[in-house]
Amino acid sequence: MTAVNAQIPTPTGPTPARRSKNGGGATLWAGVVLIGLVLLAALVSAFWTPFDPEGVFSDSILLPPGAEHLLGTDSFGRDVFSSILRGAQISLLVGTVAVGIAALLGVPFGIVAGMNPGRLDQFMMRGNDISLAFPALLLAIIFGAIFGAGTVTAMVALGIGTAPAFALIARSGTLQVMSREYVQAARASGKSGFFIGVRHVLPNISGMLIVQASVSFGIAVLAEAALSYLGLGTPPPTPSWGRMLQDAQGYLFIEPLLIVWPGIAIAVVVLGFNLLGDGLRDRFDPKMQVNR
Amino acid sequence: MSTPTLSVSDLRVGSPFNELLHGISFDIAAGERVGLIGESGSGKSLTATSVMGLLPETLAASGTIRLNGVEADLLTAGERRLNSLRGNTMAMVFQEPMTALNPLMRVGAQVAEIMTVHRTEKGRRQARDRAVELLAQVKLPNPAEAALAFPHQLSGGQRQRVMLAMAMANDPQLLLCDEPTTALDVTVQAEVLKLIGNLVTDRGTALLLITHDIAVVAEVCQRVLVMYEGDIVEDGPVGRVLTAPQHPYTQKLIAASDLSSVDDRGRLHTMSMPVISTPRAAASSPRPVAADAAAAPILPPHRAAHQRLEQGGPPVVFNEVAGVPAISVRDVSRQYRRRGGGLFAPAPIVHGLREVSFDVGEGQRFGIVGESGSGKSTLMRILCALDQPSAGTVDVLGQSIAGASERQLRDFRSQVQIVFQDPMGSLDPRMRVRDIVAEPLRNVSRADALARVEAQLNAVGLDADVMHRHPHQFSGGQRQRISIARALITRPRVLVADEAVSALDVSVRAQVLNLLADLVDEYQLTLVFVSHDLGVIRHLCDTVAVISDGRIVECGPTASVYDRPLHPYTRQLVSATPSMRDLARRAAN
Amino acid sequence: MVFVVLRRLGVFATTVVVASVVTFLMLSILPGNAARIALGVQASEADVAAQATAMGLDRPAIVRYLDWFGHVLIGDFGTSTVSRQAIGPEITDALGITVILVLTSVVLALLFAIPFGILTAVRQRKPDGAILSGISQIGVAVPGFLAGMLLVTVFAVTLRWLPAGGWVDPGEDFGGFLEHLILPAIALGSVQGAVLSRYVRSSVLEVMREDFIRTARAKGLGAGPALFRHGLRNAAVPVMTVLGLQIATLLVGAVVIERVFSIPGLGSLLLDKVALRDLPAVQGIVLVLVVFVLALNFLVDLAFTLVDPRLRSAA
Amino acid sequence: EGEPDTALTVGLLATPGNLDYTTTAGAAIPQALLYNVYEGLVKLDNDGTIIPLLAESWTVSDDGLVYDFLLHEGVAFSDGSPFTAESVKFSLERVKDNWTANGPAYLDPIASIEAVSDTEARITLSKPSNSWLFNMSGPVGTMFTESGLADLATAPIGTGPYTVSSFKTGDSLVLATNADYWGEAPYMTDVTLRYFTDATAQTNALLSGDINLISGISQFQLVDQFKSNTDFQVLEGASTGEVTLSMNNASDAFSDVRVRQAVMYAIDRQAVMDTANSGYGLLIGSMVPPTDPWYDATLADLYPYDPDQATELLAEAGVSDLTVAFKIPNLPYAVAGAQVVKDQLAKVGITANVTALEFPAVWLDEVFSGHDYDMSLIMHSEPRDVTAFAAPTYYAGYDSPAVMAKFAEADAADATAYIELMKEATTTMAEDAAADWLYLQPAISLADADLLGVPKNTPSLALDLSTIAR
Ligand SMILES: Nc1ncnc2c1ncn2[C@@H]1O[C@H](COP(=O)(O)OP(=O)(O)OP(=O)(O)O)[C@@H](O)[C@H]1O
Ligand SMILES: Nc1ncnc2c1ncn2[C@@H]1O[C@H](COP(=O)(O)OP(=O)(O)OP(=O)(O)O)[C@@H](O)[C@H]1O
Ligand SMILES: [Mg+2]
Ligand SMILES: [Mg+2]
Repeated sequence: MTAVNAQIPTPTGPTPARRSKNGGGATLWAGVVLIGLVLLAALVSAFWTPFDPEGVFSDSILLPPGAEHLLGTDSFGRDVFSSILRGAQISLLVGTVAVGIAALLGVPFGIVAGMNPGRLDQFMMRGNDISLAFPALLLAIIFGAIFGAGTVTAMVALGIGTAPAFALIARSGTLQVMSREYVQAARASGKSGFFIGVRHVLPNISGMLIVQASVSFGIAVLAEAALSYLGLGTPPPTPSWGRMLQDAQGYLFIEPLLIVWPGIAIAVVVLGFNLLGDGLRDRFDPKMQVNR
Repeated sequence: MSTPTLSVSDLRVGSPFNELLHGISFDIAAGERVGLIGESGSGKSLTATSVMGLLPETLAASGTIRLNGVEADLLTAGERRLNSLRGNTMAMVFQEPMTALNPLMRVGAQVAEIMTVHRTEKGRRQARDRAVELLAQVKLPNPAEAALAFPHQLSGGQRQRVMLAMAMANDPQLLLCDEPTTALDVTVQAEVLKLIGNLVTDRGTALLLITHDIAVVAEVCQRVLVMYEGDIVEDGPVGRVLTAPQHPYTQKLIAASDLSSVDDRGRLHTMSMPVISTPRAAASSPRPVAADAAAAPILPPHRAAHQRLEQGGPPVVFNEVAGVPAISVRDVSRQYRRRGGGLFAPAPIVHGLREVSFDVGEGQRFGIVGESGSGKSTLMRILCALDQPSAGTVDVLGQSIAGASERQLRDFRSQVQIVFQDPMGSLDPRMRVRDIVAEPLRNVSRADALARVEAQLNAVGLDADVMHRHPHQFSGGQRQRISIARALITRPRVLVADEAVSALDVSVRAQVLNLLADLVDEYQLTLVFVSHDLGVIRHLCDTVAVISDGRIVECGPTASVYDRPLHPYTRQLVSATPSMRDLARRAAN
Repeated sequence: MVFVVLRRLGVFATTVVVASVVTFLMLSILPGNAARIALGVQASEADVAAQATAMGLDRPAIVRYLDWFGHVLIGDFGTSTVSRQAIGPEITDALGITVILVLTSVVLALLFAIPFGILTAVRQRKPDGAILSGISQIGVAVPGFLAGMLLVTVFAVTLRWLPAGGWVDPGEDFGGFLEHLILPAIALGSVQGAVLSRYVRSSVLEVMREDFIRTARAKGLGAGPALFRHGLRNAAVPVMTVLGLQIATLLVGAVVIERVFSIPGLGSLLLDKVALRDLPAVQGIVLVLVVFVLALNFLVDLAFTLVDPRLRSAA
Repeated sequence: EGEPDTALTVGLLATPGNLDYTTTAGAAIPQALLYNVYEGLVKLDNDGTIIPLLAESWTVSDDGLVYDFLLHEGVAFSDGSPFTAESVKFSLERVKDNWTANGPAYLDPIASIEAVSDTEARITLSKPSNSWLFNMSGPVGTMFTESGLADLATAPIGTGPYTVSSFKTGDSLVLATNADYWGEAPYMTDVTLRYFTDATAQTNALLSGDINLISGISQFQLVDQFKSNTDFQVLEGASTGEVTLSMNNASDAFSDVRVRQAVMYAIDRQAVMDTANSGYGLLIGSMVPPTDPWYDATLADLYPYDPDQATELLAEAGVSDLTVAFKIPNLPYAVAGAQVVKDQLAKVGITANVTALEFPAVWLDEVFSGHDYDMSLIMHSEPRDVTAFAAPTYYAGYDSPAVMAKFAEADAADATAYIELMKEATTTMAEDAAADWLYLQPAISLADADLLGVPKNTPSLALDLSTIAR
């Protein structure tokens, strides 16, 4: 199993100097614009939506798109546009928290392993192998049964499930940084392992971590949608795009547009983060790849 | 005069942002061996790739490139036409033997491919047989076996021979070599160069040899082109250019290359041309450290005996110093267990060092020279307590450091500092210069630290205003100055340098060497200088140890070792590093 | 040599044991009472308690673990508290279905991703390359179950060309098997294909920058032949890693598609068994999944060694 | 078109975990096996009337204690063993000790069973019971043979028209005709019950021709597309599933009847049904479906939608800012209904904190067994489950000795008094607002247009396949 981990495609030079001048420009900006849109929707919906996305309006059920309801209404009479806006919050929340947990768990783990070659590294990587064998969806199913399904459970499961990937990336980056002479210089100056980890390793692997984070973000959003489909995601009435898709499924022949809007919303946010990831990758290091 | 094999006229290459080659023109006659020298970034590789038609897509070329017997202009010829010429009428050998071969394909097949592509051999079989023949011609031992090897199973020199075999397979009219030997050890380099020379002479091939090393040109070429910032500034026979360079750039280049010629202060000649654009400081030579710094270098406190290790003989303690030496190494061995080892095999054991014993006296300038993989860096890491020996003892400044804990080493850390080989690697790209230089300081207030950093940067010839910049905003020479500043800020007594100048251009190399020499004098440092380049060592060190395969095989006063090498390995090394004067003499013949 | 093989097997075995403990511990805190689920709402609390004892639910955790894992080691996954049948065959049946589905979809994905990824890499700077690359980006962004739903709507419900779901054993009726396989495999494969094509693309792009490709060009090989003869095998290495990981995550990840198409695969079985708190079955499924993934890693490892002589000769 | 098409594939939602309903609860196993594979002495017809099955006829003594069943002759189990009065004695006596699920207590009234002759069985009750014979039409009344008990979980042996030919849990159950069936052979000879987890997948399968019949669709928004499609028929009937907004009568929040009544007034049941159930269903107002003789249609209007009245009642009860833990099972109808209920409760100032608990595991644990909830929403699909609901130990916590007494009295009374007393008891429960019975889930079947005899109602747990033809 060692070789698998060692062979996870890894960046070759985590230095900003490798930054190409206009690398990833268009891609990067396309990603930023898409994510900006979603972020805007999330922010605006925190203060204002055209209609209450969580109420029930028995007198306006399943209206087609029109002047009043831009995207129509759903089976509870809820304004779909409002739900889409508010759903951005859940998407971003799930992505942020899941990626945050994954990074918080995985990155220090990977750095510590990478900085201590030999037994400790071997031991930690075996541990990582084991957690890698529990994919996020499996954890989500089990955690859902243990703690009850919901947004928090989904986020935690996705976070823990993604952590091993972060650990692998962080470790391989750390191995490279550790072979740099500036680390030797720091050691020769008597700097502690902690100092080297925080001051030298972390900043220098941050580029690839950011790329990984951005890709993982998209994956988390997709995974949340899948979990919602399985009934393990965000419970109603809080609008979540994944659940909107699942709900819309029953109305596919009555109101096919209902499935279109959340579908587009999910695609936009995932596309945004993937483009951002690609753009950042080109910018930080053209040779960089990230395991997904 | 007959038609030249290659005729380049008014070649311009531009990127969307700027022009990189400014209309260069030159011819190469059949059988002529031409060298192309110049600094890094001057456009040498672009010239060669233009000829091959392998410029990156983002660059555009204009002008004409003609090849004898080809009616089309290579710059405008179609891809199909070019494919039929590449590898057949013209061939190229690249710099990096490590990456230029497909790692997943046997080398014999890679050589045979060039013949099957151009159908110069009847069939696969014949191509394979011919490949083995070619491998024999480039003097690979066991060519039949070597043909079945994968690239990683060959050494760098061997791989470069494979590249050469490939290039020569179809008896090209024109051979382009882009820095074919820079990644190789001096001794290997000499062999490969000789091979190139012989192959082209035998077949009457026209050769364009790109290098930044004048010695290489002098070794192989008849004529030399000197490039400077996208222009050819000088074109003439090697002998003439070496002895009487016309263009000021060439003059400085040649002066700086000559490590044996020093000025009245015992310092190397440096280039005063604004070779490096950004820095002011780097362009000026280091400021004199003291009024009387020009006096003769400090006499070594101890004159080493000239000793060698006898084959199979008992271990020798080299350069033994009476009293308390600054560094005392006894019977140090270091073995590595290679990582991984694959699925079903134990990790192989590599010997980095084998029973090495020597002393370095206080104030001595001790050079260590040897080929790649001989154990130099291992030794250096052990001296700095960055690595522990598998066996043996190491005492530095009276303290035993083998097996010492980081706490016990606290004092040692500020007493012994290191300078590494440059290319970005030794400076954290994410940190500002002030933080980099201040890093070794401990228990010093921020204000104090900044003041000391400023002073130290001044001492290495950098202005204080560089403090807030990041390393990537500096040239190689400047970066090395920053490394040196960092090493000296704790006022160490011992300075260890690992290949501190081998990544630098000749011009900058001279500056940095001068700076090091000055500072060693000023701070009265004990210097351990590791290099694969005997010339550099000879200039800087009073004593030199030659290391081969993990063992010191010879050690003694530099001049003595250089003039009367005792060990055959040293002899090989010395002869592979000719002085400028030798070169000029040889080229003139 | 033998020693090393043993050592590696030892590591593998230890990993499996640790994974089994993790699995057991995680599942032992599942809330819910299997006995109550079995007996339903009409049964009294006393009946439920008696049933729990009969099911062995009230033994100490360590005893339950040792009993379970001890039997697993001799190939006995125990008896389902729900179906009353041996769990082993239930798992292997479902695993077989999922593996067929996943492998088919991966093959489809590769059939699409390899040419597509290469094309988008080679045409990177051309407009068509950018458009194709955009398509694959969008493909990555579409949830798999949405693709499945749309496929069903078009090909099963509207056109009635193919069944909307279900599963037929290949041994029973091969034609029917293929009919039932095709839509879910496409649904699962299309998204994976889009993902893989991104990896193929970046891998090929990377390889195209390699020095040895330049060497090949200098030999007189055109850009295409140089890439095909020298690049692709090198590009395959990172793609294989991703593939291994993908197959691993798909074993569970396929559950969503299994649900859309009502396929009784391993993921579906897991969801059903979790819902019914059929602990022996759930433990067995999770352990099988985990071991399968670990073994897959091992195989990918081995595959690397075969593809890459550098690793081979290190051995 | 030569051969008549006698193959039928039915799409169902809940999969049986095994085939033994003597020890495994849930409606899935009886749905598949009862009346098809297994038979009892009596059965419920589609209108909810008790009719003879294995018993040709029966007589009841005047005191209502002795039942004499005359059994059909020449009946055999599918393993060949004969069905006789001994089988009746064996099967019913087995219930008390060996059944753990599906209500073994239903047979508690039996005092003794006697095989008078091969075709005559006499059952003596310890007290008269009206519900007993009804219950005999359900699973507990099933006739077994001793030789067929070997593998109840996978190989059921009964006297019914079908036998199980293969069973893959989570996927399908295939039935073949019982060649030696004593009665009229069913029209459909190859029946496959296919199990889905998702209603959409189920309707897609019907639309694409994979299946021929969906019995008991669970998501009613999927129904309309079939109404306009001439290839299919939509059959609407009554079920026994009362969708119940249960209030924990024993909790602080709802121990006051006025608060419960306030909830009754606060909820617009029609709106709940329209929104959460696409308008399908029947407003019932009590726990009685129209297929029960004591159904009272007027109860549906007992608590008209009147938020003002609700607010008033709450004020009267001195309750303000009421916050309740609304723990629902994570089932689609409950999740949908709870949103509407929550919204409507909010309008009278009651805050309902909705948590969807995993069903069955966690819901059973927390709400059903643990009584740890204020409010829930679940469908009670068992037939005639109102008496169970009234038990003080039941999760509803409704404690009315008067109602319990009335139920007991009804069970022992004669047929007419039985109905009257049942009506009284259930009316009291409605008045006490023991729970808010929101509506009766409709039994909607979707079928190929050419299918005949598809059972419309589901008065029992069984899905009787024997009447279906083409
Ligand atoms: N693809 C490219 N796009 C833009 N600029 C380039 C490209 N390739 C090379 N250059 C620039 O062209 C100039 C000449 O590069 P070239 O590689 O020919 O230098 P060189 O003389 O071979 O240097 P070295 O000795 O380091 O190999 C440099 O300034 C380099 O930065
Ligand atoms: N960390 C390590 N693990 C395994 N082997 C090592 C390690 N470091 C060095 N070696 C091996 O030890 C030997 C000596 O290496 P060392 O780096 O000291 O050589 P060097 O003389 O500095 O070479 P170079 O001039 O290339 O820097 C080499 O064979 C090398 O491969
Ligand atoms: Mg170059
Ligand atoms: Mg070295």
